[in-house]
Amino acid sequence: MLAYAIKRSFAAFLILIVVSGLTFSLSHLSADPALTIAGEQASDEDIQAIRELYGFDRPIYIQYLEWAGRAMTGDFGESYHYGERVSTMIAGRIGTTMSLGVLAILFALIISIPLGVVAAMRPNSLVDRFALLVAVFGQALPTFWFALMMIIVLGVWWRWLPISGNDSWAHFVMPTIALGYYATPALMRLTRAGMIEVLGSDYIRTARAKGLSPTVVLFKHALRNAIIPVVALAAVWFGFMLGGSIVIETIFNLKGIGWLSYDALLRSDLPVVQAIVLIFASLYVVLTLAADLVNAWLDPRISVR
Amino acid sequence: MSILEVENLTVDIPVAAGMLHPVRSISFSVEKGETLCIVGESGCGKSLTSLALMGLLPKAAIRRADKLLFRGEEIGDLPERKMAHLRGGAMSMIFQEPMTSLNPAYTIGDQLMEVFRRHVTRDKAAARDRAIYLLEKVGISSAASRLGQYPHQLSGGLRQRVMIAMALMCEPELIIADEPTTALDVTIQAQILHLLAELQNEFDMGLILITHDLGVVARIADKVQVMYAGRTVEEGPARAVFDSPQHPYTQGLLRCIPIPGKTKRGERLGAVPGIVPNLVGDLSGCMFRNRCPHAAPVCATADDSLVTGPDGHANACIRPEPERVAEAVA
Amino acid sequence: MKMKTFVAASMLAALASTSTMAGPDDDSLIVAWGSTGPIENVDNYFNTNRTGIWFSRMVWDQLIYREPKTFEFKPLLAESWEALSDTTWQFKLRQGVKFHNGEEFDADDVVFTLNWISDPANGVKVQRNVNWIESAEKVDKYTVNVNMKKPFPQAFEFLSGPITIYPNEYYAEVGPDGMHKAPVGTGPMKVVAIETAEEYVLEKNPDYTWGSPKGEAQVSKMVVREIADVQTQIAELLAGGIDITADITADHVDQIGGFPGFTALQAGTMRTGYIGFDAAGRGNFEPTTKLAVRKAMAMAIDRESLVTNLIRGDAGVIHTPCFPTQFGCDESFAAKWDYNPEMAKQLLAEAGYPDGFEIEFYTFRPADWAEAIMADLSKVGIKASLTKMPYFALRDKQRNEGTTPMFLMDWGSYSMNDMSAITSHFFKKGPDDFAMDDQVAAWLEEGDTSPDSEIRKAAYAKAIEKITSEVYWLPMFNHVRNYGFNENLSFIPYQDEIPRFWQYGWNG
Amino acid sequence: MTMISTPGKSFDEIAQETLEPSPFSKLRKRIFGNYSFLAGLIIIMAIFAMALLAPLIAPHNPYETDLASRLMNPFWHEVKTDEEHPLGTDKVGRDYLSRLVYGAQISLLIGFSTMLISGTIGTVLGVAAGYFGGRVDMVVNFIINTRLAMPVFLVAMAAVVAFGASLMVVILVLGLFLWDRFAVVMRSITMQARDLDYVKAARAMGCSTPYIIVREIFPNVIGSLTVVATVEMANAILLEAALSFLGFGVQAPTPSWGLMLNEAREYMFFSPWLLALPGACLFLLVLAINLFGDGLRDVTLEKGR
Repeated sequence: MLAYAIKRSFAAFLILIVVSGLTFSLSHLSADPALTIAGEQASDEDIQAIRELYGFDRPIYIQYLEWAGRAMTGDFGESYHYGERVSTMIAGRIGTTMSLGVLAILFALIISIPLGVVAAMRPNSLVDRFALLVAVFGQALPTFWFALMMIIVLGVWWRWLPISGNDSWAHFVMPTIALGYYATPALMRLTRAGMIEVLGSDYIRTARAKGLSPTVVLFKHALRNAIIPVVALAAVWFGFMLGGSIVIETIFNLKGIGWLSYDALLRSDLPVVQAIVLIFASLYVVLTLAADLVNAWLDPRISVR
Repeated sequence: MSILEVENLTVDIPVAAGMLHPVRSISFSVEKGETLCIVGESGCGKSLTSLALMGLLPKAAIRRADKLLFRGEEIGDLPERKMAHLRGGAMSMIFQEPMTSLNPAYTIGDQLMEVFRRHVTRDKAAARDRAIYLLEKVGISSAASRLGQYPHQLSGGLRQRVMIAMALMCEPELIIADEPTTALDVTIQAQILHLLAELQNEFDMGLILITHDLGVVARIADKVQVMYAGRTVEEGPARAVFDSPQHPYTQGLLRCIPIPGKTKRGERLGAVPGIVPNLVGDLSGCMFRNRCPHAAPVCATADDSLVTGPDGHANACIRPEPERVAEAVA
Repeated sequence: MKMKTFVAASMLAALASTSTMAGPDDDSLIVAWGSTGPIENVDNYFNTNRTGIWFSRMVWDQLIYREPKTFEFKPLLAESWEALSDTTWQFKLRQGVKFHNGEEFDADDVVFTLNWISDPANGVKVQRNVNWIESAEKVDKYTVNVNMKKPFPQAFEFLSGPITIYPNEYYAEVGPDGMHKAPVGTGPMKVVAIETAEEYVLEKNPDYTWGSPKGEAQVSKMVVREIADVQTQIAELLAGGIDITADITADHVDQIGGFPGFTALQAGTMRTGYIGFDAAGRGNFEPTTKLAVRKAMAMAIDRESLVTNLIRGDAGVIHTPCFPTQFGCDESFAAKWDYNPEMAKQLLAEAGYPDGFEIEFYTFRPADWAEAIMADLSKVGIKASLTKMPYFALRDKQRNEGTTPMFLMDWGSYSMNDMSAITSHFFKKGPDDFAMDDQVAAWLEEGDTSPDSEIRKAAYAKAIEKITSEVYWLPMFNHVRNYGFNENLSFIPYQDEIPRFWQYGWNG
Repeated sequence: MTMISTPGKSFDEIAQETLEPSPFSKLRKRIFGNYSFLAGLIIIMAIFAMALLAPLIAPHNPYETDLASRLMNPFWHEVKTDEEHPLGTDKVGRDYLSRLVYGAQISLLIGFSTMLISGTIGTVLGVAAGYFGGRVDMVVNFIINTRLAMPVFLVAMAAVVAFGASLMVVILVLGLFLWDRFAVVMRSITMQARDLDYVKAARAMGCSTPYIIVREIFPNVIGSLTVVATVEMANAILLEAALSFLGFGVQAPTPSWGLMLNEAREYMFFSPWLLALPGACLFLLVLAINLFGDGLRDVTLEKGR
């Protein structure tokens, strides 16, 4: 177990180095940070001075190593634009993004698991047809377009829900639906497939032969085994959703780190972009590890090697 | 009073091509402490018969029976909820596939105790004691520590022992074992059968053993029922059936196995040639006729009901041996 | 069943949210801005946002007030002033003014502020605003002398604009970070709460009763929400979440104006749009280095049609590389390039491009303006391919690589009514200069530093004449700012692109 | 090197979810007629034909501006319509119908090109990992994990900023990012195929590796490859739309549906059709590709079992 954890952590660490290295080079291609820091009216001398002060004149790998070294201690430097510490800025905003991500994945699971289960249990029923519609539409609906349509109808025409900001839970309803809906088809598909497979399995027959109530058979014996793959996929989707939060946060004016990364890209605020890429990547790595551990707990056959 | 009395049990399954008739009007009964063996080839309807008894047929299947008496009470029309209370309690079942019949996500202790706590008492400690007692009974060493293990940590033989223990948890009066040894190694097969027979004796239960292995039947059966294509073709006390098989199918089957003391060393084992017929649509006559060495045109139309002999030994051959002999003489 | 509950819950939520809705009912005003990004630090000296200027006018005051309609200079924190020399101004300060934290306003505050911001070590973001100040000295409690490094004719533009007066004791203690978290000034609104990039809560300064020409606040409470997306701003406006936005487009004005309960209007500003050409050949693109080509392009573009159809409002075609109200910006010296595609084709042929050429075209503004220009150019055979980039990335590319042969940009002159704020920025051979004309640079330098306004005007006139006849820039039009607001709001736009939000109250 | 083998459970789930036959095939048949696959194909062919024949179908040049007749209403409106422009005009007076027609070219071009690039990368990596196993598999796993850890959307935006937004850059960026599913699926299918008896036999007979991969393995993976290709094509089209929508995609005046959505946003509350039409086109195309892919999956599955 310990050896496994160490191996996984080492691999995760390597992944983060590669990802951050790539991003670092990419973002340094895009803009001269000295200019961004100096502001519009700076003279050439000012810019040169800043370049030397921050060490932008050194080879990029040295800059990267220095950045990575500090990043490991949680120090991502200062935002060129806001002048604030990047760690502070992200700490203040990550909550919004995480809430949105968690709400969205919960929404997706709450929709997709019951729908998938019912679809598996009662093929051709009305619910199953509804599930079909959800799936076919969900896969083809551009998220941002769906979000805009919701704003038009729910926000402006009917005035049911607040359109922008994050003051109350009501502000999260539309973003959650917009973001969560996209993950629903994949999760539902897997739930249904898993459920059909499990319901036809020998151990479910055993459970029924034991005279267990249908509820126990369904929830204790079938669902647990059927959602094992769903958990793993949900973790992957959670990662995707954090990425997708960029568009959604921008549309709904939710100032999480998705929005922050968009804003930072617009103004070439490299330390912020790098830090957020690294955080998204770390989240993915941690989440997949967590998903594997949860799986190991749900399914004792997956021994933690 | 029989523990189980079945009269004219029929199972129909609608399929794309029409109505499939996998079990057609079969009857039998099991007494306390008695072992009934149902034998036949794959697809003869014996597994469906067992599932029909337990009320575990697939949703699409239609079950009908003139009588389905368990402990003298009709269970054919019991609602699912009441049926569930019988299953695992007074009647339990052991399946063919020990490797997959246990839920991989729970410990065997959990799965053993679960059935006890459902039918007998919610008391966890009592369930645990019972589980340990039975695990020891079925020959599993250090039973207490096994409770915390997961199925994948056990071998196939051990799992089948666990399945047997599970079937015994609530002191059932009837156990239905559907080919409990097919998936196991030959050496372990013998152990498990021996165990089953022993436990049946000890707890004085009725046992229905479903198998295609006549060797097994010869060793433990009190009564034998031979099924072919959804019909009972021969039934009777084990000794009678083995000593003088009457139906050509039974005769064919018996030639396929070496029977201790009967088959001579070096003798060729027979085989039943041909394939099992399609059971979809309207069926009439003897279904074995296309494989039967003695088939005659009358076999296609005549009634194939069982005709019982004086010792309770019955068979369904339309042209029973005396007729065939008579023909041969004529 | 579940659906019903959900619907009911949503409706409740809506009721809850409407109870805090904007509107005249509770004497509050909710403003949305931020389409160009949030203010990074509301400390006036540490941001470069247009909205930073809007914010600063609410919270702080300058020494001098520039009347936004007539451009006259009037007393604000300074009651009167006189020139002691070419390089020294003496200001008599107003008495009885208090900062929001109760600190009394006097010479110490002015001296501290001016000396602090002019010290390069303190890193004020726009050095140009402050680097002309040599020092400030206290004469007595209400008299201050301001010394300039050299004669600086535009000094009042700065003293009435970007240079706001800070409380010395407070600022010395908290610095820019503290000022950002809890701004303190003398202005008509005082800050209750700051949430960076989210919202600012302000309330009326009850002590702003000393007769400031800026006037007292008209509402008791104001909330400013940073909303980057214009559509979201509009959605909020229509749904009643905000009362006013200044970020909308010309088409929105028609649309919102047609919506019952809302008013929208366009107001011309001094923000000057232009097409710049790489005449100096910084990016090694040959065609734009030829005068005939630049002239041809100038004549190929139908600026009138662009203004009438796309910009609208009271925008107009501009012929000067500066805004005509600005000091020195005399239109009569500018060469005018009327729309004449036939002539343009002819010039192109003469320049050796009878079949036109391909050119990269850069902008950061919405693409429709550029697209209309490209369509015009294609009619004379010039195929332009558009690259739309974020503002900062484009500036970066221009200044570092110079590989932008043609670009549609604009400049707001920091709302300063002096052409040095625009022309001198672009034509004095800095990193933004794509003409690199020594003569122009020299004339501009002369105009920027001469104390004599006649000499300045003459020097600027020469620069204008050369820039326009050489077509270093093709000046396009002045931008229009478009406002949409609740019809009950008493709103007045200003040409300097600074809405005075505190002046807007509720009718009736 | 052994340390970096981390094929988390999520790999399998991505592969499984992708290849899981549509649970709704029967239902889908009921709703969309007997052959939804055919329906998808017909829509795709129609859009394809529209793209190819755009110059014949489109009533106007999609680039031709006319400021005097800008923002004309579509035919169903009562005022400000023009028979010349059945679907009205956009904000610089270009014919909206023509732009929609030409938009098919862009979406299909992006979908196909991205799919080709990412398909090549992913297939090479996946087949190599699945066929050779061992260290090759470890390295490929690491690459896949690294790729999955990158927040695609954010990094794609950063890349577009770095290299400048253009059709070519968008295609390249998406192509270089969207190969993960190809790799994961190809890896798992190749692994199964490698253990088939006749493949083993071919190896035992000493056939060369390229021969085995091309002649024995490839026919086995081609079905799944096509399925993944449809998924990724739909994905690429949606991502391009999202990038263009945020202004990080193709450049104006390219008639891309995503960019049209971006431009139409300005009018979303007052001329919603400007937003609805390109959105619906996008939706229809992606829906058709999904239906087609689902149908293909069913066919592949039947053949495979």
